[in-house]
Parts: sequence; structure tokens; C-alpha cells
Amino acid sequence: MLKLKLPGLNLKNPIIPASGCFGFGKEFSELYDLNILGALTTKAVTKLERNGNPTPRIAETDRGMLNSIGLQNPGVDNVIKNELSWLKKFKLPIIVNVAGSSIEEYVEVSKLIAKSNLVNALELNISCPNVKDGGIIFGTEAKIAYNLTKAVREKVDLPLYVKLSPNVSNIIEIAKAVELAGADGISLINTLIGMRLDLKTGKPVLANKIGGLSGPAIKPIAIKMVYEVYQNVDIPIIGMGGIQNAADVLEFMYAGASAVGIGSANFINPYICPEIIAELPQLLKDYGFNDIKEVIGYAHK
Amino acid sequence: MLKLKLPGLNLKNPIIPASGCFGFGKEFSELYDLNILGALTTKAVTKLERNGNPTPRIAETDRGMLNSIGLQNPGVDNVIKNELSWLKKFKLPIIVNVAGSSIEEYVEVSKLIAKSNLVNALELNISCPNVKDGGIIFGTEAKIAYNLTKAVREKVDLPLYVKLSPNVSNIIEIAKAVELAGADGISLINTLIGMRLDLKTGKPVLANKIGGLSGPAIKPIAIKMVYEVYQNVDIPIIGMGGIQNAADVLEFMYAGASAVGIGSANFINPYICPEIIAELPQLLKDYGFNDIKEVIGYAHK
Amino acid sequence: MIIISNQEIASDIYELTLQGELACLIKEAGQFINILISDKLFLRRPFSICAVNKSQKQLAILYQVVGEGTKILASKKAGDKIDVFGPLGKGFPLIDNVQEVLLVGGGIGVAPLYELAKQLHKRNVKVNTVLGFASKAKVVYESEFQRYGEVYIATIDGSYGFRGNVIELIETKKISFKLIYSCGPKAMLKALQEKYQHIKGYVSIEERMACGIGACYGCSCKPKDMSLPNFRVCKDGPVFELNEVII
Amino acid sequence: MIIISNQEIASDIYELTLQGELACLIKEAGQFINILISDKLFLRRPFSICAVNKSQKQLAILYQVVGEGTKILASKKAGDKIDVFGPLGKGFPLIDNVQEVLLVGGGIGVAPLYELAKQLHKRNVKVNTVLGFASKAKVVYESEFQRYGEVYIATIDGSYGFRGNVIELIETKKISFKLIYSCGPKAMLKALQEKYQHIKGYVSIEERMACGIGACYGCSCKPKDMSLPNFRVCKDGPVFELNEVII
Ligand SMILES: Cc1cc2nc3c(=O)[nH]c(=O)nc-3n(C[C@H](O)[C@H](O)[C@H](O)COP(=O)(O)OP(=O)(O)OC[C@H]3O[C@@H](n4cnc5c(N)ncnc54)[C@H](O)[C@@H]3O)c2cc1C
Ligand SMILES: Cc1cc2nc3c(=O)[nH]c(=O)nc-3n(C[C@H](O)[C@H](O)[C@H](O)COP(=O)(O)OP(=O)(O)OC[C@H]3O[C@@H](n4cnc5c(N)ncnc54)[C@H](O)[C@@H]3O)c2cc1C
Ligand SMILES: Cc1cc2nc3c(=O)[nH]c(=O)nc-3n(C[C@H](O)[C@H](O)[C@H](O)COP(=O)(O)O)c2cc1C
Ligand SMILES: Cc1cc2nc3c(=O)[nH]c(=O)nc-3n(C[C@H](O)[C@H](O)[C@H](O)COP(=O)(O)O)c2cc1C
Ligand code: FES
Ligand code: FES
Repeated sequence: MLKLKLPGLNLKNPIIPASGCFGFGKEFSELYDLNILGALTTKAVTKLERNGNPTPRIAETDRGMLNSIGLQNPGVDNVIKNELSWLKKFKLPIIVNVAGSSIEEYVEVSKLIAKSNLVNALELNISCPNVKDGGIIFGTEAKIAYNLTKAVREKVDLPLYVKLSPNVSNIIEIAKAVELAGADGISLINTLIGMRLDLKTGKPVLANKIGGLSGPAIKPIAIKMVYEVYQNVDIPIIGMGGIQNAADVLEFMYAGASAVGIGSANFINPYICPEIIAELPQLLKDYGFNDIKEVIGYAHK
Repeated sequence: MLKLKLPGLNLKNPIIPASGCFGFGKEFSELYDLNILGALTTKAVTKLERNGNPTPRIAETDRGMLNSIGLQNPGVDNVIKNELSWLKKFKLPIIVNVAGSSIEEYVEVSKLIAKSNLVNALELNISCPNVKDGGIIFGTEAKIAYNLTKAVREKVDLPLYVKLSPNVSNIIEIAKAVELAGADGISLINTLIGMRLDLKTGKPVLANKIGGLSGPAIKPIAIKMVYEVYQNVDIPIIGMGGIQNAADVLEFMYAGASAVGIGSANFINPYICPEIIAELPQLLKDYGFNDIKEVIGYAHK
Repeated sequence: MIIISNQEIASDIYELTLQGELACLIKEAGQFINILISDKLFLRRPFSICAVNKSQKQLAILYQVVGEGTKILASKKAGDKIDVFGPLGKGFPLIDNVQEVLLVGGGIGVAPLYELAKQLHKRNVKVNTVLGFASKAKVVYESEFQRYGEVYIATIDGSYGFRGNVIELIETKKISFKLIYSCGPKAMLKALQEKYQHIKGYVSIEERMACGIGACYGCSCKPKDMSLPNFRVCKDGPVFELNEVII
Repeated sequence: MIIISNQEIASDIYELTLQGELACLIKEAGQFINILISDKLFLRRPFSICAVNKSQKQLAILYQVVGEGTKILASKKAGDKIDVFGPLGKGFPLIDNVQEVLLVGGGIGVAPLYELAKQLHKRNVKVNTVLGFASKAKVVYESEFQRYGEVYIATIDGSYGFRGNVIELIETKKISFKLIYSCGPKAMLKALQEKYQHIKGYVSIEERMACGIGACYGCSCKPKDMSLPNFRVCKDGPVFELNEVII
């Protein structure tokens, strides 16, 4: 009753750990069998290894957190050799989150990953708020988002999910642009940009000053964006932002998500994904549904 | 040690109830002496009476709330006759929040209020997310924000604070635009747009579907915007978004606010403004400050 | 205030007794209090005052567990302190020279009527009470109301008393009245309004609230007289004349 | 886990003893646990394991009240349940054929060294301990460490023991050593690193954490060997070789 099909993804259930909150799966594989997940999204991958921003990179906020990791990753070659090859042993759709400083970098990384034949879909992260020379600038202008998606689309055959930034005046415009450019799906939302100051030092808590806000605090913003984008595009949405339990999953799917990303909740309860998967069937029954597919976009019916 | 001067406003302290969270002061005047406040911002005023959106208009979220009041107010003539005249008896700078569906309406309301000679400053609300035909559309395009501010500036002599929407890709651009157009100050931030779905009905909790998100959940977003706008404009900022206590006031002022708005916290603790005012002097001392003015923009020093 | 007791008196329905100076400030039956149940929740929660005992500085509310807040409230124990703001709003007016009234309560809406019954009884007004519930498991305060007059109970499923809703009961039992006080679900109040357009009465209505004092305009409701501005349920109500508001 | 005791043992410093199966999973001194202190806070809080008693399924931590989380933790009582995740991270390695070691703890950093002292003592290693604190009011575990060897105390203000920092104490007292284990404030660890570049040693370091298991890259630190990728303090540490990390 939880099974779903999305472009390139045969999901046992709609629960997908979100990018950056699950590494490349190794750490969580020591806690539970990854095969129970709907799919898995990796940390962002860039062409070369990146060390990310200076620390502190983590700050707590009211029912949320800021992170300024800054795309730390071992670079695409290493990722393919050490991470994606390792992930092969699981019977699990793998989505690789791709980031870069230029459209060329997105294309190149995407091509290399596609060539590896190890993954089921790509998620183009055009919304990372934590690096100056990349990520978010591609996600705040519809035209650039279009060009980037189109450039990858033309060179790569894998299903493409484009992950949008919520830090925009008009999310619908951008969603439509990436749909038009050939995206197979949309991931919504990445983090909102935020800051916390340390009262003692007077300075930002994060060394990078700003960071990405995630957690329950942002859920209403995410729900609204999923709801609106659902009404305006025909490709499926992977919804995320603040999901903490099975009821939140239902809320996102009502709003229009076909599957959901679980991000920072993994830090608070490392078993959150299996727990939600276990709770979903009963929750669906409680609300009178026989199949998860009935829930998608229910708020619009 | 708490005294401050802002254009048109001689503040006893930096604490200003935020628009829409304090009516026109009458209800709170039954709880405490309004004269202790730094200033007071009224509910948004439009040309004609407005009834606002259908109910429910309030929903709770994680450490925040959604409202979809939709600019309910008795119209500018009534406001002048019944509310502003009544407020005259207080020794308190009064800021009137002005909204409208067209630039002409903003100009007209502002002119009428200026003519009344009852208030110290205007706050142009170009960021209300709750009405279709007004408010936010003026605040998401720098050019429109410029035109609106300029139009009012040309006809009205009162100090003008422009209240910006956080639902934008580039807050700095808009802040600079309104500064260029002659604004005397900037109020930051209005609510973020959000939504909550009722799991039982499957429908949005708010009759208006979307609403404005306020409360501690949005504080990191507000701090970041105040911090960035401070670096890019030379006019003072009234900072707000999620303030719950004196420490939060300090954080906003560190970021660059010259005074702060207290919004939804008034609903949780109706005595929050006097309490914060009472706590501020000791808090300043604890952090080694002798005067509130030292705190403004401290994070940038 | 301090919790004196907090007991489940019917399925998912609790009676909470609180002590504090606030109890002495209550002016009318039908006023409400706004409770900050837990700092996990952002907003306060409004509850009608159900009974007042000024000499002991106590008040009681009845509440139904419907969501997170009321669930947490149900876990509180005698001796716990709780942040209560109030009393708020306008209650039921007592009308001079009325000999007999009808109280109509639906579900948890019986709460504000109980203190009203007590006050009316003290003024020697004859109090007839009709209470409607979903089922027997939800019936509360029958014997309490009986102290002050005749009580009729209706349950939708017929598991206790009359089978049907309160209006069917009133019609069937041919209960006559000149003044009606009511509180309950919107559908019930609406039906009363339609049925008894000619009769004087007062209803207590609910709306989602933020401030509870009239400052945020969150709890608007529309007057029937369209030339009037919106009411605020928290400040202008929660009690309104039966035929003055659009429910 | 269940709280067995939670006591203030010095000014703002508490010793918390917990019971649960988790205690039996601990492999090395220097590992840590990640506590969800309250659902008012979003993130867990990491604390070094200070003592383990597997037969009683107990572990202890020492913590200093520095913010909201530790303040709430200090209010917990014996019998309360608490959500603990762990044990996490790599602890202090025990090196074969070492007869004598120096433990250097600064402030609350003494915590992980205590279990280490116990284990070293069991292996008949001579344990010398140098502990530095801000002032007398902050001194903890002096007598506890004395069970396992000689203990030197330094306080910055000289209110107890040696006046100065731990390095000044080591130099003044001419304490010699071949292997050093340390935990404490960054400034202290940095000074040790500079002073004893030639000496083998291990340090436990702190970084702000989210996941605590190596999945979020929040707690990075840089290796001295720039050709290596970043370490994750939670997974590759918190214990590192003295001269392998940039502190
Ligand atoms: C004037 C007034 C008097 C009331 N008196 C009583 C009473 O005596 N006994 C009783 O059981 N209930 C009463 N209610 C309803 C009661 O306030 C809600 O049942 C309660 O707030 C639900 O809280 P929750 O956290 O359990 O539910 P949730 O659904 O989790 O609450 C979420 C939000 O919705 C609001 N809310 C939910 N339902 C209502 C409602 N019906 N009216 C207003 N706000 C609501 C809450 O304030 C909160 O902000 C009254 C409401 C009003 C306005
Ligand atoms: C591996 C490790 C072991 C630790 N062992 C101990 C110990 O044994 N005893 C002890 O008292 N403290 C220890 N700490 C520090 C302890 O985690 C912080 O003091 C505590 O999290 C502060 O929480 P708070 O809510 O009181 O403070 P707040 O400042 O309100 O915390 C805010 C946020 O910052 C994080 N944070 C704050 N300070 C630190 C820090 N120094 N290191 C990592 N995260 C921090 C918290 O996790 C939280 O997310 C350790 C830290 C780490 C990383
Ligand atoms: C520590 C951390 C690292 C993240 N890294 C990435 C990333 O590399 N790529 C990406 O697209 N999103 C990244 N995100 C965003 C999440 O995938 C997710 O969109 C966001 O956190 C909102 O979901 P949540 O509230 O459930 O955490 C990261 C989030 C966090 C908290
Ligand atoms: C119920 C409600 C009504 C509001 N009405 C207005 C308004 O009329 N005009 C306006 O500029 N802002 C309005 N706001 C926004 C607040 O003034 C403030 O900018 C926002 O709530 C963030 O601050 P807070 O988190 O302290 O509430 C309203 C906010 C709330 C919660
Ligand atoms: S709840 Fe704010 S006006 Fe009624
Ligand atoms: S805290 Fe997540 S990697 Fe260390």
C-alpha cells in the first residue's frame, strides 16, 4: 500500500532521506537495513573534492537548525569509486545530489555519474545557500535555472529532479522553468537562509555567518510551496522541510508531494525513517486511505 | 540608557509593538500604561473599511503561527476619528501602518493621516501576504517598491518607514530601492508565506489557504535580513520577527536594528513589552554596554 | 494559577479546577480564560469558565481532548502551576424580570452554561436545561444541572436519554421558552438561530484565537446587520445575541 | 536511559549517572553520548562518557551548565528517563608496553580522562594526572583521579594548587612523560600541540555537532596532512593523535 513509481524510481514507500542529512548512507547502514527505505539521496557531489566552510557549521534555532556545511564532499571520482560502488549492494534507488560553481560543472558531474551506471536519478541542487560561487544563484533566477537544467538534460539520460530554493519571490516561475527545461521532477524545499548571533561575542554563531535553516520551523513555508507548485506543474514533487513524523509526511503528500525527503529529523532520531515507514500504513488507514497514491494532492481534490 | 532617536521618533526605549499585533492600542491600554513603550505601530489602515478574510484566520505552527487577517480595519476616516484621536492623549510616538491596493491608495491614505497631524511616522506595508490585490506585490519588485515609496514621499512630509517582505530573492535590492526613493527607515521583516493542512479534512486550516508565518520560527531569517540590509543602507532599521525576550532584542540590534517590533509575542504574554523594557537595562549591563546606542550594529564592529 | 484537580469525567472530557486571584475577577458566566498549556505550544488555548467559587478563589473548566494542547493539559496534575490569562470576553447577560429560561448546550458547550444556571437559580429564575451529546460516553454534568432545574438529555445515537439532537428534543417534548441561552457546535447554534428567529436569546460562539483580547482581529465574525463592522469573538463576545451574528 | 543521580559537584558542574543497556556497548574511554535533553530543544547535545560500570549497566558524565540545554539537564531528577544515543565516536587507544602516561585535563575536559585513568590503572600503567581549572570553585574529581595515581592541580587564579595553566605546571614541576592523553579547551590543546610536537599523544576535541555519527559533515576538522580529507570529529574522533589535527 506504500508503493509508488516516480520517474526512474521504483519506491517501496515515499520515504527518502534528504541530501546532506544522510551522507552516502554508510553511517546509517550501521543502524538499520537501508533496503527498507523508499530511496536514498546522497550528499551533494561536485567535480573536485571540497572541504566546505570553516567551523562552527551548526547552530540551533527555535525548532530548527542552521547549517553551513558548504558542500563538503570527496569529489565526483571518489564518490563513484568509494560511495556509489558501495551503495550498489543495496536494492535501493539511489539519487545523487549534484552541485557546482558553473553550469559546466553541473553537466560534467552529471555526465560522470550517469556514465557510472550506478544510480537511478540525479537531483540538481540549484539551491545551496552555503557557497558563494554556486548553488543558490542558479536557483533564484528562472532563466538560469532553465539554462542549467536544459544543459544537463541535453547531455544526460538519467531522470532529473531539480531541487529548488525557497529563498525566492516566485517559486512557481522557477518550477515552471525547470519543467520546461526537461526536469522529470522537483524537490522542494532546500533550506531558507538564516543567521544567529552569539550574544557574548556579538558575532554570528556560524563561521560562515549565514547558514541554511531546516527543521519544523520551516514546515509551513515548505507546505505552501509544495501546494502551489503542485497546481502549476505536471511533474512529480519530492516534498521536504521539517518532516518529523508520519503525520507530517501525510501533510506534504496532501499538499502535492509524491514522495518526501527526511532531512534534519535524522539527526534527532537516527531511526526516524524506519519508524515513519512502519507507522504510515496504520496512519493511512486511520484517515481512510487504502493506498498511498490516493493521498498525493488530496488537498486539491 | 535606553533612549534613542529615529527619524520622527523620540523613543524612550527601542520597544515598539508591531503592526497588527496591537490593534490601535486600546486593548493593551487596559492592561498597562502605553506611555512606557518606545512607540506604537497601528494595525494596517486602508482607504475604506475592510472586513478581511473569512475565518479561520489563525493557525498554530511549530514555534510560530499563521495569520490571514487580510487587513481588516475600519478605514482611514474612522481610524483618524476614533483611533488616532484617542491615541493623542498618550505621550508616545505613533506610527501608522498604511496598506492599499494601488499606489494611489497608499498616497491617499498617507496624505489623510499626515493631514490629521496626529501621528509621528508612517509605515508603508508593502508586504502583506494576505490580500490578493495589494500589499505584497508592491514589496517583491524593487521597481514597484521604489515607485510606491517615491509617490508617497512626494506628497507626504511625515517620516516614512517602509516595511519589507521577506518573501523575496533579494532583500538588499529592495531595501536600496526604497532608500533611494526617500524612505527614512526600513521595517524588517513582515511574515513569511506559509500554509498548514488539516489532516482530517485534507484542506488548508486557514480559510484563505495561505497565511503569514510569524514567531520564533522565523527569527533566524529575520536576523539574517536585518544583518544584510544594515550593511547596504544608511537609513535605520526597525527589526522584528520572532522576538520573545530581551535577549532577542539584543540579537536584532547587534544585527543592525535601531529599534525592534514585538509582534505575536504579545499574544502569548500580553505583558511582554513592559517586561522586556524592564529587563533591558540589566541585560545591557550584563553584556558590558552602557547605552543602547552602543548595541546597534554591534555584530558589524 | 494552581491546579486543584484535573479529572476525566467522561470519555476524553476533563474537569479542571484552578485556584488563583483571577477567579475573583470574573464578572459574568460565559467569560473565558486563555491558557498557555505548555511552552511546546506557541499559542494560548481558550476555554469557557464553567464554574466559579470566589470565596475559595477557584474556577473550573470542562475540556475535551481534541489535539496536542488538550492532550498535554490532560496530563497535568493537582499542584502543578499553569499560566492563565483572563477572565476575557463578554458573558451571558442576566435579564431582569424573566421567570423562566431555557439553556441549550451541545457537547463541551455545556461548560459556560453551568455557571449561568447557578446564577439564574440564585435569582430564582426557573432553569430548564437541554443538553445534547454524541453518545452516552460523552454525557457530562447531568446531575450538576439538575441542582438548578429540570434537565433533558439527548444523544445522537440514542445511547442515553432522547435519541436525536437538541432541537428535536425541544420540539418533541414541546418545551416552551421566552429566553434561550446556548453554547455548542456551530451547526447546532445555526439550527437554533434558524428555528427561533423570533425569540430572544444568547449564544456563545467559538473562533480560532490568537490574542484573546481584541487586538489581532483573528477571531472575526460577521454581524447580521451588514452596516456594522465585524465583531471580534474574543472581545465583543464570545456571547452574542442569538440573531445578531452570522454563525 | 534512567537517571540514577544528578548532582552538582562543583560550581555549575554536575555529575550525571545513567543506567541502561547502552552502558554495555561502550568500547573505549573517550567515546561520547548524544542526549536529547528536552523536546524544547531541537538538537541533541554531546557529552563525553566519564565513567562506565558495565556490571551495573551504568555510565556517568560530567557536564558544565553553559546554555539552555545543560540548564534543563541540571533540573532533571533521579528516576527521570532520558533519550540517549550512543556510544559514539572513537576513544583513546590503549598503547601496549607503555609503563607511564600523563593525563592532562582542562576544566570539564577532565571527564573522558577519568574512565581512561581507571582502565590504564587496571593495566598497571602508572598514571600521572595534571588538571587545570579556572578557580577552586571549579575543581572536580581530584580525589577520584588520586585513586589511580599522582594528581597535580593548577588553577588560573591560584585559588587552589598551582597558580597558572597546566603547561606551566608541567614545566615547573618538571613532569616528564612519553605518552600524553588530553582533553580540554581548544587553547589548551593547541598549546600542548605546539609544546610537545615530538611526543606521542592523543587529544579529544569538540566541535558543534548535529548528527553525531558522521553523516552531516557538521563537525569537520582539518588534518595537518593537507592531502587528507577533512576529519569528522564525531566519527573519526573525538580522539585524535596529538599532532594529526589542526586545532
Ligand atoms: C471562547 C472559546 C471558548 C472555548 N471553550 C471551550 C471549553 O470550555 N472546552 C473545550 O473543550 N473547548 C473550548 N474551546 C475550544 C478550545 O479552545 C479548543 O478545543 C482547544 O484550543 C484545542 O486545542 P488543542 O491544542 O487540543 O487542539 P489543536 O487543534 O491542536 O489546536 C490548534 C490551534 O487551534 C486552535 N483551536 C482549535 N480548535 C479551536 C476552537 N474550537 N476554537 C478556537 N480555537 C481553536 C487552538 O487555539 C490552537 O491555536 C473554546 C474555544 C473558544 C474560542
Ligand atoms: C564530543 C563532545 C564531547 C563533549 N563532552 C562534554 C562533557 O563531557 N561535558 C560538558 O560539559 N560538555 C561537553 N561537551 C560540550 C557540550 O556538548 C556543550 O557544552 C553542550 O552541548 C552545550 O549545550 P547547551 O544547550 O547548554 O548550550 P547552547 O550554547 O545553548 O548550545 C547550543 C548548540 O551548540 C552546541 N554546542 C554548544 N557548545 C558546544 C561545544 N562546546 N561542542 C559541541 N557543541 C556545542 C550544542 O550542541 C547546541 O546545538 C562536549 C562536546 C562534544 C562535541
Ligand atoms: C546539515 C545539512 C546538510 C545539507 N546538505 C544538502 C546538500 O548537500 N544538498 C542539498 O540539496 N540539500 C542539502 N540540505 C538540505 C536538505 O536536504 C533539506 O532540503 C532541508 O534540510 C529541509 O529538510 P529538513 O527540514 O527535513 O531538514 C542539507 C541540510 C542539512 C541540515
Ligand atoms: C495577527 C497578525 C497581524 C498582522 N498585521 C499586520 C499589518 O496589518 N501590517 C503589517 O505591516 N504587519 C502585520 N503583521 C506582521 C507583524 O507586524 C510582524 O512583522 C510579524 O508578525 C513578525 O513579527 P513577530 O514574529 O514578532 O510576530 C501582522 C502579524 C500578525 C501575527
Ligand atoms: S483573538 Fe485577537 S482579536 Fe480575538
Ligand atoms: S556531527 Fe554530523 S558528521 Fe559529525
